[in-house]
Amino acid sequence: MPRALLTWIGGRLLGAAATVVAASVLIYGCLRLVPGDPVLALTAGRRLSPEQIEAVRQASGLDQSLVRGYLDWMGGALRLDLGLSLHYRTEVSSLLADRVAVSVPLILYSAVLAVLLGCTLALVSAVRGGAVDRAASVLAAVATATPPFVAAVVLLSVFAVGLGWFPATGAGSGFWDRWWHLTLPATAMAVAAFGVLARVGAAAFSEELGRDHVTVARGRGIGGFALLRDHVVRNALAPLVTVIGVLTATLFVGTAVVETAFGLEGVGSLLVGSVSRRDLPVVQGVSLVAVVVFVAVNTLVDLALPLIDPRVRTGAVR
Amino acid sequence: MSGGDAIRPVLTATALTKRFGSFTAVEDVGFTLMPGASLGIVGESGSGKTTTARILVGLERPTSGTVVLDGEPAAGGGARRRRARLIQMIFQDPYGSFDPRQSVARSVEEPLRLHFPGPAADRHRRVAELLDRVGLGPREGAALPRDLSGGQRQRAAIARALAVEPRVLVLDEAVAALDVSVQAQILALLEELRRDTGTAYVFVGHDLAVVRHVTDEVLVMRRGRVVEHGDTERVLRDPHHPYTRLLLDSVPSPGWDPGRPARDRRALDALDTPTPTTGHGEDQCRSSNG
Amino acid sequence: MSAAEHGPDDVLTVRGLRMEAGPPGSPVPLLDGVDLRVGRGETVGLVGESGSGKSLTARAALGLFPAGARVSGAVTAAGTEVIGADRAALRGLRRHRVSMVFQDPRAAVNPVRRVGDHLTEALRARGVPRREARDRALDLLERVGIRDPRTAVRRFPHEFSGGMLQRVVIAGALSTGPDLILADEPTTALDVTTQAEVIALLDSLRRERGTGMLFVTHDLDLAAAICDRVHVMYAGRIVEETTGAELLSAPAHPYTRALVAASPSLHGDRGAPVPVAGRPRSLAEAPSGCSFRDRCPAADDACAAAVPAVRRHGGAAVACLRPAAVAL
Amino acid sequence: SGSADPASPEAAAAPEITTSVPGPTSGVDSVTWNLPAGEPPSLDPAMSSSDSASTVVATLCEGLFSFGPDYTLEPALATGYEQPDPLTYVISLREDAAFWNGDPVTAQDVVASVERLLDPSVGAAWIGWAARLDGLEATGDHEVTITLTEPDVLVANYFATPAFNVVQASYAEEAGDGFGTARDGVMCTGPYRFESWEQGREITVTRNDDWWNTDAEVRVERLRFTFVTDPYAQAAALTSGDADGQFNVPRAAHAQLAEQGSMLYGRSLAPTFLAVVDQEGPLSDIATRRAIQALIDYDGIVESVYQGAAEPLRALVPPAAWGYAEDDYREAYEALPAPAYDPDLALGLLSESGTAEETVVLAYATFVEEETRIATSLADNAAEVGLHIELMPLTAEQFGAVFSSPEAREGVDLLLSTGYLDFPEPLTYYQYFSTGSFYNFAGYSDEEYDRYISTATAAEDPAERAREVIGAQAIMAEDLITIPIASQYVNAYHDADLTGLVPRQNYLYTPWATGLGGR
Amino acid sequence: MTVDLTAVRGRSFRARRPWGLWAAVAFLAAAALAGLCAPLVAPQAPGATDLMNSLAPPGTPGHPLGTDSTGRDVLSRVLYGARLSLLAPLGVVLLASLLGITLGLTAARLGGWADIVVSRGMDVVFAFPGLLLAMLVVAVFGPGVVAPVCALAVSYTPFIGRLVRNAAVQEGARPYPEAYRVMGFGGLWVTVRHLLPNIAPMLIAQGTLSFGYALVDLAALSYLGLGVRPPAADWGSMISQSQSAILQGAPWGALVPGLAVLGTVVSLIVVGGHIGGSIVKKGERT
Ligand SMILES: Nc1ncnc2c1ncn2[C@@H]1O[C@H](COP(=O)(O)OP(=O)(O)OP(=O)(O)O)[C@@H](O)[C@H]1O
Ligand SMILES: Nc1ncnc2c1ncn2[C@@H]1O[C@H](COP(=O)(O)OP(=O)(O)OP(=O)(O)O)[C@@H](O)[C@H]1O
Ligand SMILES: [Mg+2]
Ligand SMILES: [Mg+2]
Repeated sequence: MPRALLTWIGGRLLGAAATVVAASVLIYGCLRLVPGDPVLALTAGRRLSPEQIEAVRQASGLDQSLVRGYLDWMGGALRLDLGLSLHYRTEVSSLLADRVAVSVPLILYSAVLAVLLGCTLALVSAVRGGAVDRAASVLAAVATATPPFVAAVVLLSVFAVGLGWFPATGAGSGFWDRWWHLTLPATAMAVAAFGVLARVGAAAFSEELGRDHVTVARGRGIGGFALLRDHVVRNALAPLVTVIGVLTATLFVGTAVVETAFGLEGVGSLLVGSVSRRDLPVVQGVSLVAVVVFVAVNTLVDLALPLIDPRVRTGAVR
Repeated sequence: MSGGDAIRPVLTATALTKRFGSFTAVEDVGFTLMPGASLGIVGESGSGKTTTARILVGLERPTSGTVVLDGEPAAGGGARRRRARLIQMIFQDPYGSFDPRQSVARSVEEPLRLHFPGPAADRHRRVAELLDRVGLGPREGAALPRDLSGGQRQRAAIARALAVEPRVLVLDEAVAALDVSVQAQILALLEELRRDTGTAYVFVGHDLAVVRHVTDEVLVMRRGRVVEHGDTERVLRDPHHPYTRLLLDSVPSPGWDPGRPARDRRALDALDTPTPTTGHGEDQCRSSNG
Repeated sequence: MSAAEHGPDDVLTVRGLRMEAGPPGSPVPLLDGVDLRVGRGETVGLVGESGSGKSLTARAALGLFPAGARVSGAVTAAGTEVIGADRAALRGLRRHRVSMVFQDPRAAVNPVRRVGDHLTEALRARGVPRREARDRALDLLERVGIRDPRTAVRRFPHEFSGGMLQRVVIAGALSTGPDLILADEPTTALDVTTQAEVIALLDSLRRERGTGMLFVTHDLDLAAAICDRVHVMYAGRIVEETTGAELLSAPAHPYTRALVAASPSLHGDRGAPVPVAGRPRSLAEAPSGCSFRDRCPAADDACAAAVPAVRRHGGAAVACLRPAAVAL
Repeated sequence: SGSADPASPEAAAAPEITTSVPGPTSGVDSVTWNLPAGEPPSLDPAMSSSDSASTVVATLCEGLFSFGPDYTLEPALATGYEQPDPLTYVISLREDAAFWNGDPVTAQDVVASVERLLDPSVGAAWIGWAARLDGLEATGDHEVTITLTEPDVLVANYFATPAFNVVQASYAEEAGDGFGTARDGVMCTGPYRFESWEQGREITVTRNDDWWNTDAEVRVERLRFTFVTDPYAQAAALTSGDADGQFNVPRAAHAQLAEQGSMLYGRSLAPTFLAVVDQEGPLSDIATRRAIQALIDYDGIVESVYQGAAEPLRALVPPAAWGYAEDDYREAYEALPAPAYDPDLALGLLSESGTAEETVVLAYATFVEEETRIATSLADNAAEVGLHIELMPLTAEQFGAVFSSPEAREGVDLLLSTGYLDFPEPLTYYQYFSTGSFYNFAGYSDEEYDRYISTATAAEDPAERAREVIGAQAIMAEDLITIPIASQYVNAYHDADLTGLVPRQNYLYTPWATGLGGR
Repeated sequence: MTVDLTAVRGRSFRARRPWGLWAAVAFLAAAALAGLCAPLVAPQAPGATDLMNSLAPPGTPGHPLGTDSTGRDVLSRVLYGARLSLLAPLGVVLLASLLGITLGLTAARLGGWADIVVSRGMDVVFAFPGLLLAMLVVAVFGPGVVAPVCALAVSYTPFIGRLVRNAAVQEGARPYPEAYRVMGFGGLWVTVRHLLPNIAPMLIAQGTLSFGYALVDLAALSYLGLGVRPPAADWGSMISQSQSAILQGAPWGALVPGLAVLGTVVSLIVVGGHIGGSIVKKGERT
């Protein structure tokens, strides 16, 4: 591997780490922003004795300086110890671990749906053009504009209650059962991402279709599938992958809405519940995980870009 | 040179060197330009022509070396306005050098407002004059740059540069993007302006034929250095440096042998690199700009 | 115009090519009655200023028409009638008989694929096995003067200089062993010295293989130097066909003459370039009758009547009522 | 505006109260029961003050006694108690009871369990009864003695609540903080044993075949508790059969569910009412309080908000909570004026009031849809007669804080809430409003009222107690420190294949699932 | 969520006769007008309850679009709801634009370290999806509108900031800013007088899209009960309040505000796409 490439990869990784650290400072700092005594926010609604309040204060590091408290929290986070949930009184990390098992398949499933359907629609609309393109762009715009909770209500009414094809709630167990259970929530979550991808994809594909090298390839007798695969899709991959990276954020927070609507106990509904319960250790833990996941995905995308577009490697692009 | 009544050079460049990181784009370039004179800079792509031009107008700060304008050194920052009054530039891409949102007349007016504050009516009169001078009417003046042809845009760019009545005009590939018939129009206009206003030109280009027609003196650059400097007719008729000869041989003409420049070039490259077994030549492996 | 000399040896004949774009209600004419031919082993130039329709004509030989364009006339490339040909026939033509080299090599090569893929792609498309295609690619790179082809095939386009990349493109064009090469300004983006090398390469290949070449350029000196015959185009029409030797020395059409006069010369004793009034036109903007008449000093009412017919004038065929009548 | 026309043609027919259902005839492998309040934070009985936790814990753990259908104490881990004097309770324990792991239940376990609950660091909500506790000790292998400092007739009721749930002392100690969590679960004696808790997904309990109560035939082999909280998702889950049943079905789904399974109703011990939180501010004038009562759209609330599954209230304690001296209570209740929506009356009252110009801040919980609607309607009705009621919507946690911290009550004048009685003893509720009581947020203090309450607290004789309570109730109705609105029915749904459930308030403390089975 | 406009521009909705565009503009104008003139056009007061007339179907006299579960007039509420539903996202976009333009131009103009610091800072904020940041803020400050609007504005800032930075760098690389410098003008002057106006259309297009995304994000927050507090109402909270009535066969309470959200966001996408598209069109003519 060339030295420049290694330096570049190192730079990206370092940047990602710096981003996560800065984000964690923000997340931790939030607790200290609570108006009034933060411990009141932590104990709100719980009938606690002064001793208990003192215990909470200590457990949350509120008796320490901001820096000390942050270092303890972050140190714990590095050992996968994110503190205790005030509501569940169990470790945040074990709460998360259980819920990740619901949310991760959900996110992956809906990502696959959004990417496959979105890119297919984009390709069809770019290749066909004309009325097909116009219809597709209307569909894509409507999909982009459909909030996940609206999609959830519609899907529930039609497919779970009306037709009874899919279960309304629960995450299922076993591969197929889970797949079957997660279909509606994944679809509800995928709608907006699908719309965005269809729009961005159509733009990227049609831009590539209009490039000279595509004409040249046509002029050399390359056509049909091979042309699309080698000269259009392959080239549009870089912008698409970048957008997909950004969309993971949408999907991640989409779980908050969709899991609530479908009665799934995943990371998203844990976050929503903890926000309204002001269970700050959990909120901080989920936020940190969300940020780490998002940064990780986008760093992976960044690292994958040189494989997709060799020009990135020498810094000729970007 | 600076003595008494003798005409002093309007522009003197001394030992200009510009490095980008470890890469030397321009090295030890120097020349003087007398009022109303025309100097050509030629060379292959990447030889440092544009960089030199940008140093002259102050868009690039030289790593070392000085530019003296009308007897005074052109320092950076603070002297920007004085420098602007003395030296102006025409870019290769006439469209890109206009704010696409402004009418051509407004673009020409803008430097007038900066350098000659005064009543608006005077300014408008002057704009009309300038446009007329380069062969543009009020209709073209009111148009946006995108509604004009390439030639018209380049005329407008010249009008704008002339607005501040500079002593020196730097033209970087100013006619390279134009069709031959239009190119001839612009060249004729430039020649006429030089006669009438006594503006001195630094004409950067790679087309030797054009340079031959518009300059009195020429610098031949290769890899950032001046390899030959002299009277244009002399250089083109009787090149001293093998590189200049290579350039001349590369220009097609009846009975032309395209194979010869290739052979000459290999010979020249071999001269530069005493040990020719360094893998692939620098022409095969591009540097970072792309 | 050169229809009379049209022989069975021709690799390309274009007759009465008309092209129109835009909605049927308000058509935009692009080309009008273009005639030209390229014989086996012959280099034919197509010169003119921008927008005159040179690229449209060259691409028509491959059946690459602008989307939505209406085309009429006859284009026969390497024995195949292109207009109205079905996909399979066109594909066969493109894969086996005709290749194209474009102005900007950087735009013509897919930037994200390896150079080797570009070279083998056309071969693979016509069913050549992978190994064989690769060997052929190495061979071709060697031929176009790229040192160390084995490393070169694994490199990406951006790792090559413009000149080297144009060599790669030429190698790609040659990979199928075509009868006809359409070179659309293959050297405009290159330095003069590199231009010479690329021209030398194309010329030697043409000579070895007897390939016909349609060479599109706006550099009159270049066309005159390397072409057997030259077609001059203005506003979507061919206005003059002449020999390379006579292009500069005895231009017949006023437009050709104007072009020659406007081109600054390096070697000759021609004076300063003489400007031509107005600016180049596309066919859609051109006046009725002779499209050059609004810029032509010799034009009169007769020129407006109709598009001038082609007539012989010395060794040239000219579409002008009074060829060589005016001194410029 | 409110409903001027009391008998709207579209008024929903009042649902029928379920008093008895056919018994089950067959066993069922598994029943999925949804917990609409979401996943319980813990299964520790000490923490079981939330609906979700109680519903599950009630199937797992038992106290000394249990409530019968009419809230009489029935033996559970205790066989009975004696009261040698009003200050002493001697409880004899069952000898054949064992924890799920086979260890016998000892008096030490009982004492340890109760003491654990009283430990402030555990933070149990069940410490109210112990205000007059003097001593608690094991006085034999199967005997526990409790002594009080002053007589308190209410204490015995608590024997059947989670306050006296028994967990294995050694297990609880070993588990420490983990007790009740998904990892360690609990160790109790009830009809079901804790099997697994997949956090975020479900809690599974299986039948305890060694339960001491061999009379009861437990038909359902396994209960799976799910945690769907979104009302729409709950309805979808119940309709589609993903869940077999739940308590507290979202009201919007009642009509639809009644058609496909059993939608059951029971009268509850729960009043929904307005409590004056600040006696000094805009509500200091009794006329304003009475005006507010006249602005409550009682009919609209019962018929539209609760869809008929509720009854309007004249007093704070609903009729279902008259656990004794029922006739006396009824007579007194019926003597109270029937409140009704009367904007003209309100207008008149406000014109007399000295505080009518001031803004009344009404706090309510947004997570109870019905209460949001009641608050919204009240504020609008008030606006029409020129009284400004400012709504202060609270999240679950903020709402909880109102009950525990004075800071959270800052600025609140009026609180809309639904409380419930753990057992049918009206005194419990009225006690809260005596001088100095924890829940007496307004700082209400009336000598006569306090006298009634303290006499009642010591009154062994039900008739005597009822007389005192009725006295307090009358004062309360006059002073309107709380403004009663309605008592909604307890409701439950299960699908058509099941039977055996009579919904009662006490599902939270009694092993409600033991009656359930196949039709 | 937001996606860089640069990837989307230049396509879609460029039919020869832009019916779609006009329909979208008309819809947005109508929505804005509805918010402005709600008191004049609404048949009822938005908060007027009537429990005995709840869930009245559309077409009921006095309630053209029916009533919700508290008997409030759906039409009036949607009209009044337009105020908060449109103002809050507008606040987000304006705030984000202010921050984004300032930061983006600073980074582009100063370059070097300033550029690196600003860009990395924006990367950090970028790592917080808008809704997450909003929820974090709600967890700290409690539900409401102001805090989430600020949080969303901050989380949208990198999108605008990066766009401005890249556009300014790109635009700055064209010859005309240099031409102005050669004419003797200062960098700040060129930035403000020439660069900013030239990237404005792109900014407006991105702002339009961000407006739509902010609308959806805020609606989601209201839906989760973490946003607007009653009795104030926006379309999102109306949907969530009326969602369960769907079970009672009364979908209009959720449907009408749902369509209002959908229509507004689709219209914004159409308009934004058009503005973005015309930027490219203009460029194509060079
Ligand atoms: N800002 C810069 N940073 C790094 N390298 C630069 C920069 N500007 C120019 N160069 C390099 O300096 C060298 C000279 O560039 P310059 O533009 O002056 O050449 P030129 O003679 O004008 O070529 P052309 O004929 O292609 O315009 C080139 O190799 C170029 O890559
Ligand atoms: N797809 C198309 N649709 C409509 N008009 C077109 C299309 N392609 C080309 N044209 C027009 O046809 C005319 C001829 O174009 P062409 O590309 O053949 O010119 P050219 O002679 O190759 O010019 P250049 O020297 O600039 O390459 C131009 O005016 C151009 O605008
Ligand atoms: Mg240059
Ligand atoms: Mg062309």
